Amino acid sequence: MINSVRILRNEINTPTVNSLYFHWDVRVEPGQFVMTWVPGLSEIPMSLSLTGKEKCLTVKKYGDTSNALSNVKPGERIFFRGPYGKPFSKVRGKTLLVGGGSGMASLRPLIDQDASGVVAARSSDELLFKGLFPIDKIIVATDDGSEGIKGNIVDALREIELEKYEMIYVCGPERMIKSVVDFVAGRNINMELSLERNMKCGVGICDSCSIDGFQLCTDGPTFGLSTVLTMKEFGRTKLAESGKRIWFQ
Amino acid sequence: MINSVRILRNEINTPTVNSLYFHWDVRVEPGQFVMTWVPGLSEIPMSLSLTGKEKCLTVKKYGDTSNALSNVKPGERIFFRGPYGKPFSKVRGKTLLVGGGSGMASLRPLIDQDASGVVAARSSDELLFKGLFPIDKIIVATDDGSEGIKGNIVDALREIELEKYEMIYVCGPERMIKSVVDFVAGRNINMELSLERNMKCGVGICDSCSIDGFQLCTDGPTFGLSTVLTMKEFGRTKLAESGKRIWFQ
Amino acid sequence: MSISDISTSIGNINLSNPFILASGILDENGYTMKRILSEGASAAVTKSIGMEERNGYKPPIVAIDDPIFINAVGLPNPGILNVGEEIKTARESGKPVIGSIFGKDENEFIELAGKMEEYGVSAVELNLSCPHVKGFGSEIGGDPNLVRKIVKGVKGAISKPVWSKLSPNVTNLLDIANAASDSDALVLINTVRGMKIDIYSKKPVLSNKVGGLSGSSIKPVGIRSVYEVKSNMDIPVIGVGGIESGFDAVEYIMAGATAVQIGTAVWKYGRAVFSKVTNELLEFMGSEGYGKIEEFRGIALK
Amino acid sequence: MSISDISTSIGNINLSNPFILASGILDENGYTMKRILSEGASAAVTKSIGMEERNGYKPPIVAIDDPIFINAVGLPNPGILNVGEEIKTARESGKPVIGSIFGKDENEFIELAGKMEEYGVSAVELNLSCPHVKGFGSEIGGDPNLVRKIVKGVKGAISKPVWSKLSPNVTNLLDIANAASDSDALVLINTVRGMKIDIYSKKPVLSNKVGGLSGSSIKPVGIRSVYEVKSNMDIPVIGVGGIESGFDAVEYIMAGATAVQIGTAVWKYGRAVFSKVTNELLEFMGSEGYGKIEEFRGIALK
Ligand SMILES: Cc1cc2nc3c(=O)[nH]c(=O)nc-3n(C[C@H](O)[C@H](O)[C@H](O)COP(=O)(O)OP(=O)(O)OC[C@H]3O[C@@H](n4cnc5c(N)ncnc54)[C@H](O)[C@@H]3O)c2cc1C
Ligand SMILES: Cc1cc2nc3c(=O)[nH]c(=O)nc-3n(C[C@H](O)[C@H](O)[C@H](O)COP(=O)(O)OP(=O)(O)OC[C@H]3O[C@@H](n4cnc5c(N)ncnc54)[C@H](O)[C@@H]3O)c2cc1C
Ligand SMILES: Cc1cc2nc3c(=O)[nH]c(=O)nc-3n(C[C@H](O)[C@H](O)[C@H](O)COP(=O)(O)O)c2cc1C
Ligand SMILES: Cc1cc2nc3c(=O)[nH]c(=O)nc-3n(C[C@H](O)[C@H](O)[C@H](O)COP(=O)(O)O)c2cc1C
Ligand code: FES
Ligand code: FES
Repeated sequence: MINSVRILRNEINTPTVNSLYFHWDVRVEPGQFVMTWVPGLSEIPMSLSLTGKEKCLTVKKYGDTSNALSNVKPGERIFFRGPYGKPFSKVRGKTLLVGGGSGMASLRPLIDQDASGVVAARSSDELLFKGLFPIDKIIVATDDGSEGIKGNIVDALREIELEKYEMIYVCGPERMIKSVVDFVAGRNINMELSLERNMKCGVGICDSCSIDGFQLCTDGPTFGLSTVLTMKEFGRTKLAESGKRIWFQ
Repeated sequence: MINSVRILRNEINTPTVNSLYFHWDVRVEPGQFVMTWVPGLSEIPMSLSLTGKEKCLTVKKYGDTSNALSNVKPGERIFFRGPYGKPFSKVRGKTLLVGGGSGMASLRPLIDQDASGVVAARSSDELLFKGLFPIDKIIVATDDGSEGIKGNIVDALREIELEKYEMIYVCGPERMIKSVVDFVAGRNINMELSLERNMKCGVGICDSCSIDGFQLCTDGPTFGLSTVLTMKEFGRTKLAESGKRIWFQ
Repeated sequence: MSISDISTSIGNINLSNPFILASGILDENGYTMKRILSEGASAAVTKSIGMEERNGYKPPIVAIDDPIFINAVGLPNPGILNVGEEIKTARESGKPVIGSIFGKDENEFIELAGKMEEYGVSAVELNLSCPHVKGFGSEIGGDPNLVRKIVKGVKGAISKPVWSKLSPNVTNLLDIANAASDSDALVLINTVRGMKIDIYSKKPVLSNKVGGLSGSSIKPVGIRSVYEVKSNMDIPVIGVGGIESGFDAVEYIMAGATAVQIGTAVWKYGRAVFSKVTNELLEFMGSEGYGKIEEFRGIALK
Repeated sequence: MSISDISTSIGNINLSNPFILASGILDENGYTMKRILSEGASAAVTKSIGMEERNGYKPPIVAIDDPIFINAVGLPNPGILNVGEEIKTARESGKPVIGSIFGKDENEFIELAGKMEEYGVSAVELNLSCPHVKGFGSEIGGDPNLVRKIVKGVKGAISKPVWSKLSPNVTNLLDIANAASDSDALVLINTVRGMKIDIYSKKPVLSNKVGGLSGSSIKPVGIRSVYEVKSNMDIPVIGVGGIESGFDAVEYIMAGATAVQIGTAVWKYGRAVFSKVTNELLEFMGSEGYGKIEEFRGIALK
């Protein structure tokens, strides 16, 4: 079933990211996503960046579809199906949220008094949701050094004692996640990672999002670190839209 | 869905009537029926003659299908779908059960300490379930006078003060019911009648059981006396298997 | 907010709402049709009537496994000469009654249509889905030449509108629709050929073994058929297949349907389905701000 | 009670159970096929592969309204030259991999089949349901002459078994099945043409508008197709369409199927569907006292 709901407000978060707020009376857990249809264009996976009574999609403008979606005006409708996917595990205790690019969208519902954040972006004005953390609980990194640490997300993680967190949640493009996984491999830490791959069906039948025989859309998008460490395809190879195998450089 | 259950025992009630006992864990109310399929032959409506945990079909042998059904042996399966139809209303107080032919089958689940019975048949050995009533609560009538009143069901009803019953339940062939309705018309009594007509679908779409635009299989088979009194087709005309209109003589 | 107008018309036939009782469902007995028309259907199509009286198939005539619904009734009918009284009774409702007919060739269809016109039907619906002896396993409605002949023949013989009801069990629906393009309207679709086997009795459930799948399972086939025809031809289409709600009807109307028919949903909701779907249609039009059906008819074709 | 034997074989291909992964579902990536084979499928059919790399249609590629499931994936595939590695990975499971192919004519099918044979598939499955330009709106599988040519051509060109997968969207399935009778097995059925319109966006949901209906809605069509073919022809048939339980599989087997394929049910039950249906089949055979599948294969045909 396709849900069609009207947008309450459209908030500009960064020059390339908007958030669409709406009411949708369905139980959603942090880490889950919806397949969002922009009629006439395409259908793309979007995490829920709020999971309470008020829901939110936080959209980074990549191509036609995400651009059109980010332009939906209050009172207009968005169309989506879901929620889909395996949510992040809930834990008691201190947590660390590590987000790159639009990755902070799916981590946002996990922000609470026990959570610290690591937010990375190309430059200062693209840092997403950093203002939602208390100033003493956030580390930022920018490629161009315009704010925080000059460097990538791993450079930021080096500054932190990761072992002290009950759980570290990570979300971002596969390349970024790969660098995080390589960085922590062999250490004794609890980590869940939300992966990103092409998605077409969203319901575990088309194989376009698969990684090592797991479907990101149903077995994931969140996976435990130990599972990710067993994946031969992770960070190395995936299938293009056609199904042709391509290698990450 | 077709239920297939194994028969526990097959009881001979009269020379032409057998009862098949079985377990079927579904809630059924007195007056409801199932469409009983005899693979290779046909599918016929059968009332539940027990509606507790143990269920029962009481089958009069008319033609091939009912004959085959009445021959099912313990351990063999019967096939049916349902339960279908509107049950008899429940009342508190004295009740009278009036059954002709196989009609007593659907009335049997209503037999309790408040119930009296009027059972009619051609001759003594065809009187169905009369033994389930205490001897002082049963009136019988036989066409041939071999037991009880010599005459038909209306002859028996003449002997009774019908107004004293909280509800009178009647079941039998349309011709018999018509004579009962004509007999009580205009009097101030509570009566529900379970009608019989050809049935093919059992679920209110094929029109073969209809009477005055009501479907016997979904609006009935039980109807209140006042509704039956409004029916222009009742006791006068019905459609044959083909849909051709025929008149009762 | 003023209430929306849900009336529609197919040629010169005016309907108070778009919901017509489909052929074969509660339309054998004139009293039944009359009751359904009084309870909300805007018109009723009779059971398909042939030349001779037929008993149809022995029960089981339905194989049901919610939401799967398959029937093989076997065209029981009293024969054209015995159906006049039923139509007369149904017409006491004051609403249009459509006479459905089936035959083995052009000549039978013409004779049946003429009789239906005599009985005062508002239109004749040609049921082109009866078995066709040549090319066994398929239906008259799968042969474009036969369809063309039957439609032309009936159109030439009567003055009432002629609707052609087509089968989805064909390789190329557009070929058939084009062959039937002389019709005043096309009715899409009849049932999809299917079967149910009971694994405990190890037998096909229907006495005829093969039957027609109807109800919600075939709505996508019906929508596709209406859309395909309306994308390519300019002819009124009446949508049928799996309509259970006013919203389902909207889907058909957006695909280009002028009106719709309802059959199997009567099994789920009883005769009350007609007031249910009418309320749902009004609800949709109210909340979306539509005043008339024309405002969204065929809108998905653009 | 001893456990029943659920193995079966199609020609020289031995299967540990009758449940094969259908073409187009989780069979693009070799690692995925390998995992599903390790989790209970007895064989896997690859996504249909053509001559050139294709991206398929833009999303939405599925229109879902439980239990309605319609897809228009648009035959995305890496092209035959890029698929060898995936098949190699899948074959590491030790179970049979079947190569599905689609082409625009006989010559393409022959070339594709030859490549598949090189890659070591256990059989080649001809997907005859791709769009056919002549007679628009219909499929290659609707043209008996084309079907005959393709099947004969491929049979003459390779030594591995050839399975022909037929479309139910035809006027007369038996004509097509007869045209494909040189095949080592028939696979029945592919999806049924359908469409879904979203009434709030007023548009067909699928980017390709028309798609293929699959899942429980089409099981009656699949059963009917298998029964119809097995009543008339002596050829192994693999049943597919709406199988969600071991009991559904029994229905196909009683209609005459040698094995079955499962597609859409993966959506409802995930990859675990294969162990689920296997357990259900064993449960049925145990409770009904069957030791082997042959004891009830085709029993409903009698
Ligand atoms: C489970 C899941 C959850 C997601 N949640 C969100 C979310 O909450 N917010 C959000 O903004 N995005 C999210 N994404 C990513 C989002 O789906 C894509 O950004 C979207 O598909 C882009 O579609 P498009 O048609 O606009 O761009 P396209 O036309 O597909 O792409 C335009 C350009 O951007 C590049 N591009 C596309 N997507 C990405 C990406 N993810 N990372 C880097 N480059 C990219 C393409 O390679 C191309 O060069 C999620 C993805 C997944 C798998
Ligand atoms: C709602 C409902 C509940 C029913 N419950 C029961 C029940 O619990 N027990 C039961 O035995 N029957 C019951 N019947 C009647 C039963 O359905 C028929 O007896 C049955 O259809 C006969 O089928 P057949 O194929 O054996 O006989 P057929 O071959 O149809 O008929 C053989 C001969 O018997 C005659 N005949 C058939 N049915 C009747 C009848 N009901 N009355 C008089 N003559 C008849 C026929 O006209 C024919 O001459 C019920 C009917 C209805 C509508
Ligand atoms: C029990 C039954 C009997 C039918 N009989 C006829 C018929 O006689 N003539 C006809 O044209 N269509 C007949 N149909 C087909 C319906 O009119 C309709 O086209 C089909 O069922 C799809 O609509 P639905 O899903 O609303 O039922 C019959 C359908 C059913 C279920
Ligand atoms: C998403 C999807 C993609 C499919 N792709 C193909 C395909 O590439 N080749 C093919 O022969 N069949 C394809 N099919 C059809 C299936 O193999 C199968 O015949 C059909 O779905 C019916 O089986 P089911 O109900 O178990 O899914 C596809 C089906 C689905 C749902
Ligand atoms: S998106 Fe299709 S399997 Fe995950
Ligand atoms: S038996 Fe079909 S309507 Fe009652």
